[in-house]
Amino acid sequence: MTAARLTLWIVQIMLVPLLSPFFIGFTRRIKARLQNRAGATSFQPYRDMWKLLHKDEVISEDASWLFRAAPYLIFATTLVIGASIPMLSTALTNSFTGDFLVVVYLVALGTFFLALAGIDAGGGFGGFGSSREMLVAALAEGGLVLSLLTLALASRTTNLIAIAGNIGSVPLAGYAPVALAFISFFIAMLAETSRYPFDNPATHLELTMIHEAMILEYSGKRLALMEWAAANKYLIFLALGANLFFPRGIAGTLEAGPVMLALLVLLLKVGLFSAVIAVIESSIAKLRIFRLPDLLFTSFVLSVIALGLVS
Amino acid sequence: MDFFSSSGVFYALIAVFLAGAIGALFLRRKDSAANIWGNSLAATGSLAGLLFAGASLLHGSATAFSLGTSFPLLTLTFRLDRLSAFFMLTVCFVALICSVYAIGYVRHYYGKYSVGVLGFFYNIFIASMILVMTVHNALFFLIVWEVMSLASYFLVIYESRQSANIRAGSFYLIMTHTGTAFIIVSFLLMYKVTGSFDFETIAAGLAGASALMKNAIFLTALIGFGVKAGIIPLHTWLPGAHPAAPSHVSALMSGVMIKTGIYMLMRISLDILTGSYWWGIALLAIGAASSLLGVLYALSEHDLKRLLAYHSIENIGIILLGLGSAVVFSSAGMDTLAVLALAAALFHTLNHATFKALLFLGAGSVIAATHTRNIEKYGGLIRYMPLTALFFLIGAMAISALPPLNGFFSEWLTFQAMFQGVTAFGLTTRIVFILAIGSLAFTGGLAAACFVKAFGITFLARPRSEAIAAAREPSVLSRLAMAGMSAAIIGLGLFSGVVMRLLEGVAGSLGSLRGAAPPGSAQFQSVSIENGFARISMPVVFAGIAVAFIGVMAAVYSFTRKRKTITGPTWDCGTRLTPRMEITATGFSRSIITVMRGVLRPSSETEIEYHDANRYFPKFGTVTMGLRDIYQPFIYRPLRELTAMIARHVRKVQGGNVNAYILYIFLTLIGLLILLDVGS
Amino acid sequence: MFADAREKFPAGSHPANVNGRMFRRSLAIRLVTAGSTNACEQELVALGNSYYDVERFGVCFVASPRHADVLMVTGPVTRNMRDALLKTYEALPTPRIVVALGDDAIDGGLFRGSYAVLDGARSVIPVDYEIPGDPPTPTLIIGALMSILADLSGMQAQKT
Amino acid sequence: MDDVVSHTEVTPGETGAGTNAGDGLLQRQSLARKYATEAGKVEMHGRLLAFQVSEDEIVELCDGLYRQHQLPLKIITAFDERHESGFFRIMYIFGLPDEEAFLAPYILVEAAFPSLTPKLHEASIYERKIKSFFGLEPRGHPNPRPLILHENWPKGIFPLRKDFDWNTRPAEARGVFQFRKLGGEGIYEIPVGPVHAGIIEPGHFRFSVAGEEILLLEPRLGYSHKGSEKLFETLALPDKLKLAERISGDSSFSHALAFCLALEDLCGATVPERVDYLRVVFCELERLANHLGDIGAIMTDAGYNFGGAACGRLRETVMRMNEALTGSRFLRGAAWPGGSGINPAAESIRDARAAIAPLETDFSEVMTVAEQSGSLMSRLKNAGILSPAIARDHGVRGIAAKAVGLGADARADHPYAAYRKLKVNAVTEKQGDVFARFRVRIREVHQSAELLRKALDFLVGDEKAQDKPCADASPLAPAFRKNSFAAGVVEGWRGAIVYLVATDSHGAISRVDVRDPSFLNWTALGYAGQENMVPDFPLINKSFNLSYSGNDL
Repeated sequence: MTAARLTLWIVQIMLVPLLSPFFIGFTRRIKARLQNRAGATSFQPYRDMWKLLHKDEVISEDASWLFRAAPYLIFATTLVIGASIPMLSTALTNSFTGDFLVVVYLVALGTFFLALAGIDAGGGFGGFGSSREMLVAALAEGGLVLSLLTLALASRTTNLIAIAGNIGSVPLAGYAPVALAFISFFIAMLAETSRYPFDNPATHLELTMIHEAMILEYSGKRLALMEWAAANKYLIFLALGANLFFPRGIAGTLEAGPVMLALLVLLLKVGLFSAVIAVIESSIAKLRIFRLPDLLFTSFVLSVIALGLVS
Repeated sequence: MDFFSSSGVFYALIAVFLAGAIGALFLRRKDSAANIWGNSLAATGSLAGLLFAGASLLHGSATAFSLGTSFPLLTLTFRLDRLSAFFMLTVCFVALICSVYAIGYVRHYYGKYSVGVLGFFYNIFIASMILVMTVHNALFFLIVWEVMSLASYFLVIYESRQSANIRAGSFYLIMTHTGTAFIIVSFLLMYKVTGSFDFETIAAGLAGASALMKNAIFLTALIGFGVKAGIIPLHTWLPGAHPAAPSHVSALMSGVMIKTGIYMLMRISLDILTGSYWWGIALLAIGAASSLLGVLYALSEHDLKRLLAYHSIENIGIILLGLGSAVVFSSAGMDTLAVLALAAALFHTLNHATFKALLFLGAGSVIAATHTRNIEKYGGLIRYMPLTALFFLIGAMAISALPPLNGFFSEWLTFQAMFQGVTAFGLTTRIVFILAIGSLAFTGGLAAACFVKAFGITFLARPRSEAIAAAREPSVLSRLAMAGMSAAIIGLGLFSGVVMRLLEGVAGSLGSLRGAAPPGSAQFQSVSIENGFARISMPVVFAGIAVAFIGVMAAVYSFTRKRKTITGPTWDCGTRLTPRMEITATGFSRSIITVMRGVLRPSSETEIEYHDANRYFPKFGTVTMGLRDIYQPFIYRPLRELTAMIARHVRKVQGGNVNAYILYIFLTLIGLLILLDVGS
Repeated sequence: MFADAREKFPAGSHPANVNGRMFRRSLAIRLVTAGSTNACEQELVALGNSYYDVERFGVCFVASPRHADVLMVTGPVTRNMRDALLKTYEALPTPRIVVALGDDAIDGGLFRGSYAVLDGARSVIPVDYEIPGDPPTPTLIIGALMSILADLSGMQAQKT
Repeated sequence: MDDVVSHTEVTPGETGAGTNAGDGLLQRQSLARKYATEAGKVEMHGRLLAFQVSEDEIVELCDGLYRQHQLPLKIITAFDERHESGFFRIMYIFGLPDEEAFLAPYILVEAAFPSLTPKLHEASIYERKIKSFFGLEPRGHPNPRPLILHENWPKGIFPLRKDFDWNTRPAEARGVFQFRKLGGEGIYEIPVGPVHAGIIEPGHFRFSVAGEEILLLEPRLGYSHKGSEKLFETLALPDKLKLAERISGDSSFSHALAFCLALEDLCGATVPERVDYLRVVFCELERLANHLGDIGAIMTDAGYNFGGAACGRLRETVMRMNEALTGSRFLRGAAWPGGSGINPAAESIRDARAAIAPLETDFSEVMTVAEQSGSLMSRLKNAGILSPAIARDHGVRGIAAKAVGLGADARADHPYAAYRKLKVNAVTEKQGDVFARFRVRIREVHQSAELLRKALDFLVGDEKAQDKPCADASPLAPAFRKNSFAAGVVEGWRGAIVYLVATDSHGAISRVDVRDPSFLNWTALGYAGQENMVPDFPLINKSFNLSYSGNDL
C-alpha cells in the first residue's frame, strides 16, 4: 500500500464524520432562508455536538446494555459504510466491503439497533418510532436494492466504487434506466435518512416523529453520537446519490490535484442535493403515514422498470 | 478420516440412537435417568454422525454400502454422496446442540410428562432423519420417511394435556400423509418408467422419459415434499405443529426436519432429473411467495414459537429462490451459475438450521422461565436472562441477514445468483428474477422488522407481567448449547469463504451439474463471483465493524471520561409509566399488516357496552385484532368440498372423517396415474 | 448590553458545573408550562418567526428534556403540575439551567396565594434566572437569553 | 307582575345601548311568560330573567327550553348561598336569541340535584364541575367523575364553597386516575403530556392503540387549574379585570370584554358609540392574530413549512398592530367597564386602517399557494371528522361548531358593542374535518378584515370624538345591583365566551363563573380523534386549538 493510498484512505474514513454535521446544518440553513429567516449557521450542529459531548448523561433505569451500546455500534456502521462508498477517487478500490449489498445491509444493521434502542427504555414514543422506522425501512429496501442493482448491471459490477468508475462510460442510451433508478433511489434515500415526506426532522410533535422518537431518551455523549450517526447516514446517502448517478468530477487516480478537485466537486454536488432536499421540505407537507408505502412501492416499481430496460 | 466415513461408524451411530431410544423407554420410571440416557446418547450419536458426515463430505466421492437380504427388492442400500453428507452434517450438528440443550431443558418436564417416552421418540426422530438423508432406495425411503413423520407427530403431541397440541398434531398427521401420498405417486411413476426403486438406477433410467412423465414426477414430488418443507400454501400445519413440540424438538423440526423436503426437492430436480425451465420458474414463484408471506405472517404473530415457525416458511422460501435459480440456470445449460445458485441454497439451508435452532432454543428458555408463549406478556427479560438475550439477539441478527453473521452471507449469495439471472436472460425471465430479487429484499427488511419486534418486545423495556421478574437463565448445559450455536453462527459468517468452496463442491456433485466450473473463488476469505462481478470479504466486514466500534468507544471515552452518567426514570411526559404503556407486538407490526391488508386481510372487531342510551358513557370496550384465514376458505375448503363432491357422486360414500379424506386423495391420485399411463 | 444576567435576571441559585465554552451559541430549551395563561407560550412561539428567528443565535426548543440544557418554566406552577415539573427537572442532564419566564413563574403573579398554585417555580425547583414580564415580549426574551448565554460563558472566566 | 322582584328597577337608558329599554322590559316580561312555567315568579336582573323551579320540574323544563324552544344553553352554574338562604342555588342560563336576554331557571338544593345529563348530554360537564367544586351530587348522572381537581386534592374539600378559604392549601392526597381501559390482546396506551414536546399548554392525552389507529382517546385536563373562579371572589375589582384578561392569554380582550359586559349590565352603565367600535376593532384584531397563528400552526404541524412561516410572519404584524394601538401585544388593559381602557391615538388608528388591505392581500397570496398544495390538502381533508350529531350533543361552540354547519356566533345571535350595527353572518362549513376548521378560520380572517375596515373607517371618520374621553379610567367603583346576576357573552376567536357574575347583599361581586368555549369543545375532541391515525392527531388537536387555561380556570 503506497503512502498516497494510505493517506487517501485515512482522508476517506475521516471525511464522512467530519463533513456530515455541516450538511445537516447547511440543509437547515437553506430551509430557514426559504422561510425568510436567517437561521443558525451551517456549523451549528458542530456546536451542538460539542456541547452534548460536554454534558452529563441521564439514562433510563429501564434501559439495558443494548441502549448503552447502540450509539457506538450505529456510529461504527456509518464509519464502515463511509469507507465502502465512492467519495473522492475510484482508484481507491475496496473489494472487501464495497459491495452494494454490504452497504445496504450495514445500513439495515444500524437501523436494527436504532429501532431496538428506541424500544429499550420503554417510553411512550420510542416504540412507536421503532415501529414506523421498521415499516419505512422494510419497504424502502426493495427500491434501494433494485435501484443500485440497475447501476450494478449497467456497469457490470456490484462494487460501489467500481460503479462510480464505470457508470460514466455507459452509453447515452443507457441513461434512461439510470435516470429511473435515480428517482427510485432518491425516494428510498428520503425514507432512509428520515426526511420529507417520510419524517420531519424539525418536528416537536412526539406523535408524528420517526427518527426523533427513537432517540428521545438519549442525552449527552450518546445523543451526540446518535445525531452524528444520523448526519453520517445523511451524507452517505447524499454522496451515494451524487457519486453513483452523477460521477463526473470523481478522481480516477490517487494524485493530489484530481483528488482535491474531486473533494470540491463532491462538496458542490452534495451541497446541491441538500439544497434540493431543503426546497422539498419547505414546499410540500409531510405525507400521512399510510400514504408512505405507496411512495415506496412507486420507488420499487420504478426500479423494476429501470432494470427491465438495462441492456 | 477414512475411519470416520466407514460404514461401521454409520451402523454404530444408528445403533447408538436405537440404544438411546430403547434405553430411555426402559428408564421411563426415573425421569432424570431417562433424560440423561436419552439425550446423552442422542448427543453421542449426533457427534458420531457429525464426524461421519464431515469425513464423507471431505472425502469427496460418494460412499455406498448396503445391508443385504436375500430378496433383491429389499436390499437396504445406503449411499452417501456429498449432498447427503451435507444434509446429514446439518442434521447431526443441530441435533448435537439440541441434545446437549435438552439435558438441561427437559428437567422442567419431570413429573409432568414421561421423559422416557420423549427420549424414545427423540432418538428415533433424529435417527430417521439421518436415514432419510442416506437411504438410496425409494421403498426404504418411504419407510424411514414414515417413521420420521410418526416420531415427529408423537413429539408434537407430547404435551398431550393441551388439546390445542392434539389438534395441531392431528392436522399435521393428515397433511404429512397427504404429502406422503403424493410422494408415493411420484415414486410409483419413477418405478413405472425405470422398473427400479433404487435412486441411482432411477436417475439413469429417467433420462429418456417423456417430458409429461418428468413433469408429473416433479409436480407430485413438489407437492409431496413441499408439504414437509412447508411451502405456501401447503404450510398450514407448520405454525401449529412446530410450536407444540418441546422447544428442542421444535428447533429440530424447524431447523432440519423441513429440510428433508428441500433435500429431496434438490435431489429430484437436479440429481435424479435434469431441471426444466418451468420447474425453476415455479420454484422461484413459490419461493418468493413463501418468503414474503412467511415473514408477513410471522409479523402478525405474538406467540413466540409460532412466530419462529412462520419464519421457517420464509427461509424455506429463500432456499427455494436459490434452488429455483439453480434449476433455471441448469435448464439453460448455465451450469456454473446453477452451481452458484445451488450453493447459495445449500448455504442458506445450513445457516437457517443454525440460527433457527438457536432461536427456538432461546425461545424454549424464555418459555420455560415465564410459562407463556405470548410475547405480549414478556418484556425486560434481558435483565433476568442476559445470556439468553444475547444468544437470541445473535440468532435474530443472523435471521435478519445482518452482517457480519452467516445469514447475511447466504442471502448475499442468493442475491448474487439471482443478479446473474437478470443479466443472463431475456425480458420475461429477467422480470421473474427482478421480482424474486425484490421479494428477497422486502423479505430481508420485513424479517428485520419482525425480529426488532420479537427481540424488542420480549427482552427490552419493562416487564409486562409479574411472572417475568421470576425468570431465570436456563441450566449451564442449555446455555452452553446456545453458546455453541452462537459461535457456529459467527464462525459460519466469518469463514463463509471456506464454507462456500465446500458447498460449491456439493452443488457441483449433483447429477445434472457434474463437471461445472466453479462460479466463484475464495482467497483469503475474500469471495469473488463471476470474474469479479461481486466481491466480498466477510472477515473484513466483521473486523471493520469491530474495529470501528471499539475505536469509537475508545475515542468517546477518552474525550468524555469526566462526564457523569446517572440513571433516572424513563421520560414520561410528567405522568407515571405503567407496563401498559409499552408498545406491544400487535401494535408494533400492525402498520405493516395494514399496509399489506390486500394479502393479509387483517380483521378488527370492536365491542362496547354503554351506561346510557345516548352511548356517550361506555362501561367497557374490547377490540380484537387478528388476521382472517384465507387458506381454509379459499384453498382447503374448496378442495375438501371438491373431493367430497367427487366422492359423493362417484362412490356415494359418506365423507367427513380423516381416513375417508386420505382415501379420497389416494383415489384421485390413482386416477391421475391411470391418466398418465394412458398418456404415455 | 446584557452583560450580567445575574444582576438583570437574578434568582436564588446558580447553575453548577458549567464549563464556559460549552454553551457558546448552543442552547437547547425545554419548556414546561406550569399553568401559564398561554400568553407566554404565544410569545415563545413568536420567537421562531422571521421577525425574531431565535434559531440564528443557536437557541432551540427541543422535544425531550434529555436533550435540553435549559428548563424554562412559565405559569405560577399549579398544584396539578408540581410533580410533572419536578420530574422534568430531574430528567434534564446536568449541567442544567432553570429559567422562570414571566411574572407568574417568578412568584405566582396575580395568582399568588391561591389554593391551586404554588407561587412560582422557585417553590418547587432551584431557579437560576428570572425573566420578568406579563408576558415578556419576544424582544425582551431574546435579550434575556443572550445575556444568560453571556453569563454562562463568563463563568469559566471567573473560575480560572 | 306583583312578584317581580323590586330591585330590578330598570330605567330607560341603563340597559345598555342599542334597544329601547322600555320596550325591552315589556318584551322580556312577555318572553318570561312564554317560557317560564309559572311566569308570576320571574325575577328581573337586567337582561337576565330568573325564576325558581322545583327540583322535580327542572329537568323537564330545561329539556323543553332546549328542544321545543330551541334555546341555546349558555351555562349551568352553582352558587353557595348557605350563609344567606341555607341553600345552594343551581342556575341554568339559556340564551334568548335576538332578544339580548337570558332566561335563567334555578333550583335551590342542599346536597344533591337532579341530573340533566341523560336528557341533555351537554349538561354533563357542568354537572361534573359542580360536583367537583361544590360537592353537590348530580342524581342520575351516568358517570359523574371529578373534573379539574386531581387526585392530589383531598376528598370532601370543595374550593368554591364559601366556607373554603381561598388561600388554604390542603395536604396532598394520593390516588390514581382511572382512564377508560380498552380490553383486547395487544392494546396499549400512549400517555402524552402534561409536559408536551412542543410549546403547548399542559394537558394529558391518553391514546389506546394497537398500531397507528386511535381506538380510544381520552383527554385529561386540569393541569392549569389556578383557582381563578375563587380568585374572582377575593381580588379587588381592578384585579378581577386583570384576572379576566389572564383566563386565557390569547383571548385577553374577549374574556375581559365579556366580564365588562356583565358588569355593565349589573351597574346599568352605557358606553359611548366610539367605545363600541373600539371594542369591535380589538375583538377582531385578537381574532385575526389568533386565526393567522392557527392557520400557520396547522400548516406547520402538517409539515408545510412555507405556509407555516408565512402565517407566523403575518401574525406578528397583527401583534405589532396591537402594540401600536394599545401598548400591549395582547390588548391588555383595553377592556374597561363602561368605556375603553385605552384610547388609541388618531394616527395609530389611521395606520391600522392602512395596514389592513396589504395584510389581507399578503394573506390571500399565501393561501392561494397553500390551497394549491396537494400534499397539504391531503393531510387536512378527511382528518379528524367531527359528526354534527356529536357536536350538537356536546354543545360544541365556535370554530368546531361552524365547521360542522352549526352556525352559532354570538356576534350575530347575541350582538354586543358595534356588532349590532355591523351585521355579522356566521361562517359555516359542512365537512367537520380539519380542512373545514381550517377553512372557517381563513374565511373568518377575511370577515375580520372586512369588519376591521368598517370599524376603523368609523373611528377615522369619528376623529372629532377622539379627544373626548371615552373611558372613565378613574378608579373603578361602580354601584352594582344587590343580590343580582348578570351574564356577558362575547364571541371570542374560539367561540362564545360566557361570564356569569353574581352580587351579594352588599352589592359586591360574590361569584364569577367563566365558561370558555373550550370547556365544551374538549368533550368532543376525543370523538374527532378516534379512528384517525396517531400521527394525524397533533394536526386535529391544532385545528381545534382549545384553551387549557380557559378550561381549567
